[in-house]
Amino acid sequence: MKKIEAIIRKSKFYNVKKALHNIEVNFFSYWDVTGVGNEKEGHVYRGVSYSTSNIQRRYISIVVSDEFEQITIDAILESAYTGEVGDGKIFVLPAEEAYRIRTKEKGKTSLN
Amino acid sequence: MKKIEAIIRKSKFYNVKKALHNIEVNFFSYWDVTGVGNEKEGHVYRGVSYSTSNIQRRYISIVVSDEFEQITIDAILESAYTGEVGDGKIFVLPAEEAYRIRTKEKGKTSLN
Amino acid sequence: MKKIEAIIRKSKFYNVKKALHNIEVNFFSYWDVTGVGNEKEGHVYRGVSYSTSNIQRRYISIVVSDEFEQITIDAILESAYTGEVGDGKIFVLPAEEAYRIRTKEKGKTSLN
Amino acid sequence: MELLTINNVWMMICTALVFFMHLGFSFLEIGLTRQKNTINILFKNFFVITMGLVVYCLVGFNLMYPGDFNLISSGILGFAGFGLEAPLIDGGLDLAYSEGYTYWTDFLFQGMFAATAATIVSGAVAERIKINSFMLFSVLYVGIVYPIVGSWKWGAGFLDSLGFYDFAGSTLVHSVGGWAALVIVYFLGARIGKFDKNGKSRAIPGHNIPLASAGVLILWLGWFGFNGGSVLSADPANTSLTLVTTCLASAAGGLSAAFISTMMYKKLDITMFMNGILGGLVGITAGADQMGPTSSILIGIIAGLVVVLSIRFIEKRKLDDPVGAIAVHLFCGIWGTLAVGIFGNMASFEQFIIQLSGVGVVGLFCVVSSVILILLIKKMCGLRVSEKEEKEGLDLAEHGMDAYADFRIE
Amino acid sequence: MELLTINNVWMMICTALVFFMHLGFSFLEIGLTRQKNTINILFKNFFVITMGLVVYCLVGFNLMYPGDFNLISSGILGFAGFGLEAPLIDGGLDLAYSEGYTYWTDFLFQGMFAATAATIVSGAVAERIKINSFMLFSVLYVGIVYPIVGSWKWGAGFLDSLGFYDFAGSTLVHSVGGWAALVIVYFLGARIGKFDKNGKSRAIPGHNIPLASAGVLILWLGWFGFNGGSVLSADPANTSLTLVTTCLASAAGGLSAAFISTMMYKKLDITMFMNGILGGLVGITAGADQMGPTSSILIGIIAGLVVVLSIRFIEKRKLDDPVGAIAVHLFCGIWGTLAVGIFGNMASFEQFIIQLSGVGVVGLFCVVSSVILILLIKKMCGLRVSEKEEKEGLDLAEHGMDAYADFRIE
Amino acid sequence: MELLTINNVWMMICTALVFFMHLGFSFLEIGLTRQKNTINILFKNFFVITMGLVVYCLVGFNLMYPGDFNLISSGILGFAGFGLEAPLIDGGLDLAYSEGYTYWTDFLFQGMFAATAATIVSGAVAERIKINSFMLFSVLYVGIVYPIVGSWKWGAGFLDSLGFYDFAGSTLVHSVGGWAALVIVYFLGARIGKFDKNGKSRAIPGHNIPLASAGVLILWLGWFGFNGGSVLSADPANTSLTLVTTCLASAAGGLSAAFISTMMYKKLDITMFMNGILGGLVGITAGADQMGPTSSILIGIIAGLVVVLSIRFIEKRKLDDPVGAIAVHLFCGIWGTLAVGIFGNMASFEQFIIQLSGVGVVGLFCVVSSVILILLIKKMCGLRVSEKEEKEGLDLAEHGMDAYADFRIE
Ligand SMILES: Nc1ncnc2c1ncn2[C@@H]1O[C@H](COP(=O)(O)OP(=O)(O)O)[C@@H](O)[C@H]1O
Ligand SMILES: Nc1ncnc2c1ncn2[C@@H]1O[C@H](COP(=O)(O)OP(=O)(O)O)[C@@H](O)[C@H]1O
Ligand SMILES: Nc1ncnc2c1ncn2[C@@H]1O[C@H](COP(=O)(O)OP(=O)(O)O)[C@@H](O)[C@H]1O
Repeated sequence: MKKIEAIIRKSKFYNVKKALHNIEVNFFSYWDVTGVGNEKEGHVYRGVSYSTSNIQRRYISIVVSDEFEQITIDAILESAYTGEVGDGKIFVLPAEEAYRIRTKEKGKTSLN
Repeated sequence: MKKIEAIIRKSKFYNVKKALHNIEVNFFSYWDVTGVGNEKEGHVYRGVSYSTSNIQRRYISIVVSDEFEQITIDAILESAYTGEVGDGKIFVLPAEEAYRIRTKEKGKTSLN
Repeated sequence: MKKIEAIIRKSKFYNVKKALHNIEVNFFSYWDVTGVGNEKEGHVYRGVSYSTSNIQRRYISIVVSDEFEQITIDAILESAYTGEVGDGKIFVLPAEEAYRIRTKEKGKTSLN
Repeated sequence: MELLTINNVWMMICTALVFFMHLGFSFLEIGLTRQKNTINILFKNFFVITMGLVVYCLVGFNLMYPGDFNLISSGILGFAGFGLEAPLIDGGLDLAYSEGYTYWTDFLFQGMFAATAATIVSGAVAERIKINSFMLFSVLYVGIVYPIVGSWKWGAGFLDSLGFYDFAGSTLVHSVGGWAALVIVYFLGARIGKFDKNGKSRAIPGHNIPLASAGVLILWLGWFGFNGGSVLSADPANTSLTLVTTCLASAAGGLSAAFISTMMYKKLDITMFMNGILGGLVGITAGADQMGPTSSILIGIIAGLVVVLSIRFIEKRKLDDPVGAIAVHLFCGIWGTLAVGIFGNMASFEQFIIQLSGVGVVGLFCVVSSVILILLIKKMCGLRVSEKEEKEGLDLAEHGMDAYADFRIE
Repeated sequence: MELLTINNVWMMICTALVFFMHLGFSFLEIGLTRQKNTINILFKNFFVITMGLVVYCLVGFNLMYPGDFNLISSGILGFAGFGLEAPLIDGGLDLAYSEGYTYWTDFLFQGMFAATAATIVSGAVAERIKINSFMLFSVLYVGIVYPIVGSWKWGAGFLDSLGFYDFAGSTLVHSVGGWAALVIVYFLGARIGKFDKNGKSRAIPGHNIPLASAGVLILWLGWFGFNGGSVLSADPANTSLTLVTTCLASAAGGLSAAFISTMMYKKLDITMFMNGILGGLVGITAGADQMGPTSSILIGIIAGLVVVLSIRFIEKRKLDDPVGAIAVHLFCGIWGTLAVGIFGNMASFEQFIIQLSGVGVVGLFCVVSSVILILLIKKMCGLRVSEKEEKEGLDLAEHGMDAYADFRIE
Repeated sequence: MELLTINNVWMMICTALVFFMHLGFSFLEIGLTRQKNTINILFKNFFVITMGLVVYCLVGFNLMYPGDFNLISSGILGFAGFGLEAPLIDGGLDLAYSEGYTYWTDFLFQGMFAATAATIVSGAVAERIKINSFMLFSVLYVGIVYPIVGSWKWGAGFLDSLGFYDFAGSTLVHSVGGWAALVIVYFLGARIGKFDKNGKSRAIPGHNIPLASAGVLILWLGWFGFNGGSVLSADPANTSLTLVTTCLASAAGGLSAAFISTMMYKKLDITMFMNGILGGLVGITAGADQMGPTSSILIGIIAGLVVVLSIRFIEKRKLDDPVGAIAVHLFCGIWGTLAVGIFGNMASFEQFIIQLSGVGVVGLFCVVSSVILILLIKKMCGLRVSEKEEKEGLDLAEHGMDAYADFRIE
């Protein structure tokens, strides 16, 4: 089992969700984070203009079985892409076990 | 060491917290996420009624020593349960090390 | 590759960010969480005074290559420190792979 | 004619200000409750003001100002018929109706008051009542109970003959709302999690203190109309005195509650400051035209104390009132009514006893009618949402909507 | 002199209340849209009220009240010159200008109305229009189109001679704004994600319902001035009747829309409650001084129905109006104008036909001018932001600012 | 009698509107600051309005309107005794007190102004001042400094004899508040993180721009009363002219600041739009009854420029004013006072010099007294919270409460 974490542009979320849906990954959680990276955003506030690398992003967390790893990653790579600095990252972490609370079952079948 | 991530109903949080407290797991972090899964929620907005699988959930992250793994999982499985679709998931990830910032100690004793 | 997760005081975030910057770790994501731990905060609301161990904290997530692990941890240990209960924790998790969406490259070079 | 015109302008402005209090109540209530019940509270408030006006138009007004108490004489119950019937003369409105306002202004000003009484209940029962039951209750309360009580004094009924004094409604509006709040809160029970196993009260912080504070300032503004308009004309001496006593009592109430609670809890608790201001406003309402600056300040200071102590007292009794409506409207309403016998122009032991009787009679009637109504409604449709609905929030269960949703459809 | 003074006081208060409607519109619009476009909407609203007053001072007022229609006679087009020119007598303001208000009050009251028309557009085109294009359009609309239409009736032009009746502007203000909204929404296209591939409408929930609700109550308050001030004096019978009909229609509109939509969708939809209240207000506006309580309630009830159905109808046509401005201001504006021929003192088949013609003439003129203006502006600077900007939000793209940022710089 | 009644109605309404400005200030200040200090700001604002009224009742009013300057003659210092003493005749209020208002209205209107001066300070010192020190300072400032300055002009003191003109308080209210703000900001130092090591100013974005914008519109509404009421009667020509000049200057100020800042920073900065509107309002305040439409627009345009430049200037001096109070109230207050000598009926070189002297004298007195008070307070209880408290937020440290907490007890 793998945990796939993707940090993407908020404006690409809908796309990514559709792409995941197409490969039948309909199970994930997401939340909004602030990302620090290469991208800069121009701001102005009460006459001070400044640029910040703190940018709102969406964090998607999906736990998949090993055989779904690559196809999930590819789907995100494709759908979150704009080609401009700030498209985000995907990280893969090992996961040992998963449980579905409703049925108490564990293992692969509990993932969806 | 293990990192246990539980995605639960917000309405069950108080229960889960109490259950963790009972097994003396008084150390964790949580935040609110949107979950996509099997559960659907009926909504209506300005005359459009729709159902969405994007549901507010609470994300709990606990790092425990190996011997606490199962008892923590069991506590959550028990206390977050309603039996209806949408009860949530528990994921277990390996964790390599933990530090307490205040004392700079590392390892098991830094967990609580 | 390692995923370093630090749970720190919100009031120390600026310090930590500077410290990470100094060791050239300019890439991370963060969000606000509620932490349950040893620290207690005194509150009062409509005549009920109470103390809670649910405290607002900032969660920082950084994926680094192995050689950066220790230096990153040390930087956070130093910069997030006040010596009082509630300074927070650092956890280290193994990470298997990282991708940069913009270039689709993977591995170490995709981290920054 | 000029005088009527100017009086009527003042009364219309006061009507607008009392109307605006409904925004104040909304902000206060949603600010002091949890996010997951926000839509529900707003919906109730919208319902109360819209239904209140329509029902008061259809029955309330003519029950409250029946003229000759044709149903039960001696000033107890009368009804002048359904709907509004403007007095006409030569095809136009008869302006001799009153020196202070026209028939239409009279109705609208009174209608805004009526809706207020029901809104007071709304805050106290928030976060757990079934919305249908609440709506049913408020229709009946605004349509029947409130106007009957009102007729006893403002409709020239028996309380008026007795010499009972209630300038702008410490008892007739605020306590009437407060008693109903108390009864329903009792039958409804506390929100889940409000009291621990040992019965100790726990804080359930509201989700938007800025809006709650705005609500308080808007209510204060509304009170310019609530009390200022209760002069029922623009008489310069009376109206301006009334505004001064109102503002000073409000200010003193806030300062006193803030001071006392800071002494007690060592933190500067803004929610007590807020309730103290409101307590001062309710407290001065019964005698706003009978006091001078000093007595208003004293009334306010005591109202601040009353609020702080009664909030405590109420919670000790395991009654759960999320916004403090009972403390503010019922307890300070009683205090204000009694204060007319203690301070100001009318102060006398005799008057005090009359005031006390008025409080008692109104209280009894409101409690009894509320109990009857609420038990009936409980039987018919139940009072309280299910545990699941309460935990998930009423917004989702009853409205299928989030108060602060954003871009959730994707 | 006393009468002028009191009339003028009333008119100034009404002016202040109409001004305050701009806060109502702001809250309503930002509440019903997404967080990422909040600053943009606020900026537009600030622009509309500030620009509106200045432009109306420079050209609008004298185009709307030209006196003798010196450009195209028969009451079609006139212009009394740039800027304001107060009538003087002995070096002081000539108070004989009108019994009901001074020259200055007249200008300011009318100026607030003018800005309102442009604000109506702002909500409908939110979340995707280029701000420069919007600003350009509103300057021209407030400066030229609105005052020309206004002159036809309120400036004593040909619609007035025809016997067309529009007390406070169901047509002259609300429909004028609504037609422009309709045209621009048509040319602009829907927000990304509003309709799926099959053309089915999808919900894009707004981000702050509490503020949206507050907006509705503030607008209702503002309508005390909008309709109450349209009496153009403080005449006690007329002003107070107007307030009563306004409030009853509003209440009935809200209740009816809430009831109907609850029947249709099984959930208590507060956004429909809100739109129903506004629909009732717009609906009564044309005949607020001609109705009694019963007809106002009926007009409100029907307006509530009109709102619910027209929101549906509009979305079926794939027109995307995030706040329901077209349903509320255009459809209920038309309904209200026609209602003058159906209910109340003026009801007659003849009047109905006149009202219908008025609706038609104004509609035609507004649509044609809006189309011309919008095509011109499209050519000059484009209408719609880029897809990227829309997705990331206009706040970032055009303003470089977050509505709820906090401590982001460190 | 009719005339007094109507004048008094107008003055009471204006009083209510000035009161309402306190909500405007609250919204503006919390909107432009960080979430962690929200409760603190609200608490300060509640304190200022409640304490302000009580203190002004106890000492301020009789210090500001002492009658015969019994302490230091030549119109410098007088005191008519503690508390309020209404003039009576035959046991009732003596209505001959003034043609424009009763004694009570006079007090309340002036009391609302007094509280305003302290509120101006509150915004500038936000996010780092010790609340006790702030409260102490405002008691003394509202109770002593403000009324003494006021007595020089409005209490018929020496500035009045000199021919100094300040219609509604560009200097007497706004600059008086602004000077104190400047002094305390200087002694307090900047918020942590406001300036980087090189002294470059950094943005610390506020957490709720929608509320800040609402604050601006509410303040604008309040100014209808602030300036309109300063006519001290309902005189139709003067009041209505005043409202027109007020609104035009406000509109022009907003447009000009928005335009200039957009030119300078290439983004449509709504915070500058907001400050420009407020700058225009402060700028017109000194001469609102002396200007025509064109001069008001010009005064507004220049005020917009003053705001944009002075915000910059202030930050360059490393003074940290989170809400722009110094730029708006002090700089535009000075500009407005001088403008009386430049534009409108009173324009003359001589008048300009008198205005300049007035600005100087008042400035000197305010700065000196503020410095004395603040150094005293610093000695007694310190000025600034600890670094830890500032970083964690004043809400936690001083109030133990979160502004937007929700269900945190579990
Ligand atoms: N090593 C990392 N650990 C955690 N988050 C990261 C890391 N690197 C990048 N991110 C996240 O990814 C986002 C996009 O990365 P950025 O460097 O700006 O763009 P790009 O990947 O196109 O160079 C950042 O804002 C941050 O949230
Ligand atoms: N594979 C997964 N990865 C991440 N989060 C998941 C995953 N599967 C489920 N979740 C989370 O768990 C929540 C509950 O799951 P759901 O499928 O709706 O209910 P059930 O587990 O009862 O079938 C989802 O809303 C989502 O937040
Ligand atoms: N085992 C854990 N798993 C996840 N989060 C933890 C764990 N232990 C502590 N934390 C987080 O760290 C924060 C600080 O820890 P706390 O115990 O209060 O202070 P200290 O580390 O100084 O004893 C907590 O509020 C919580 O968010």
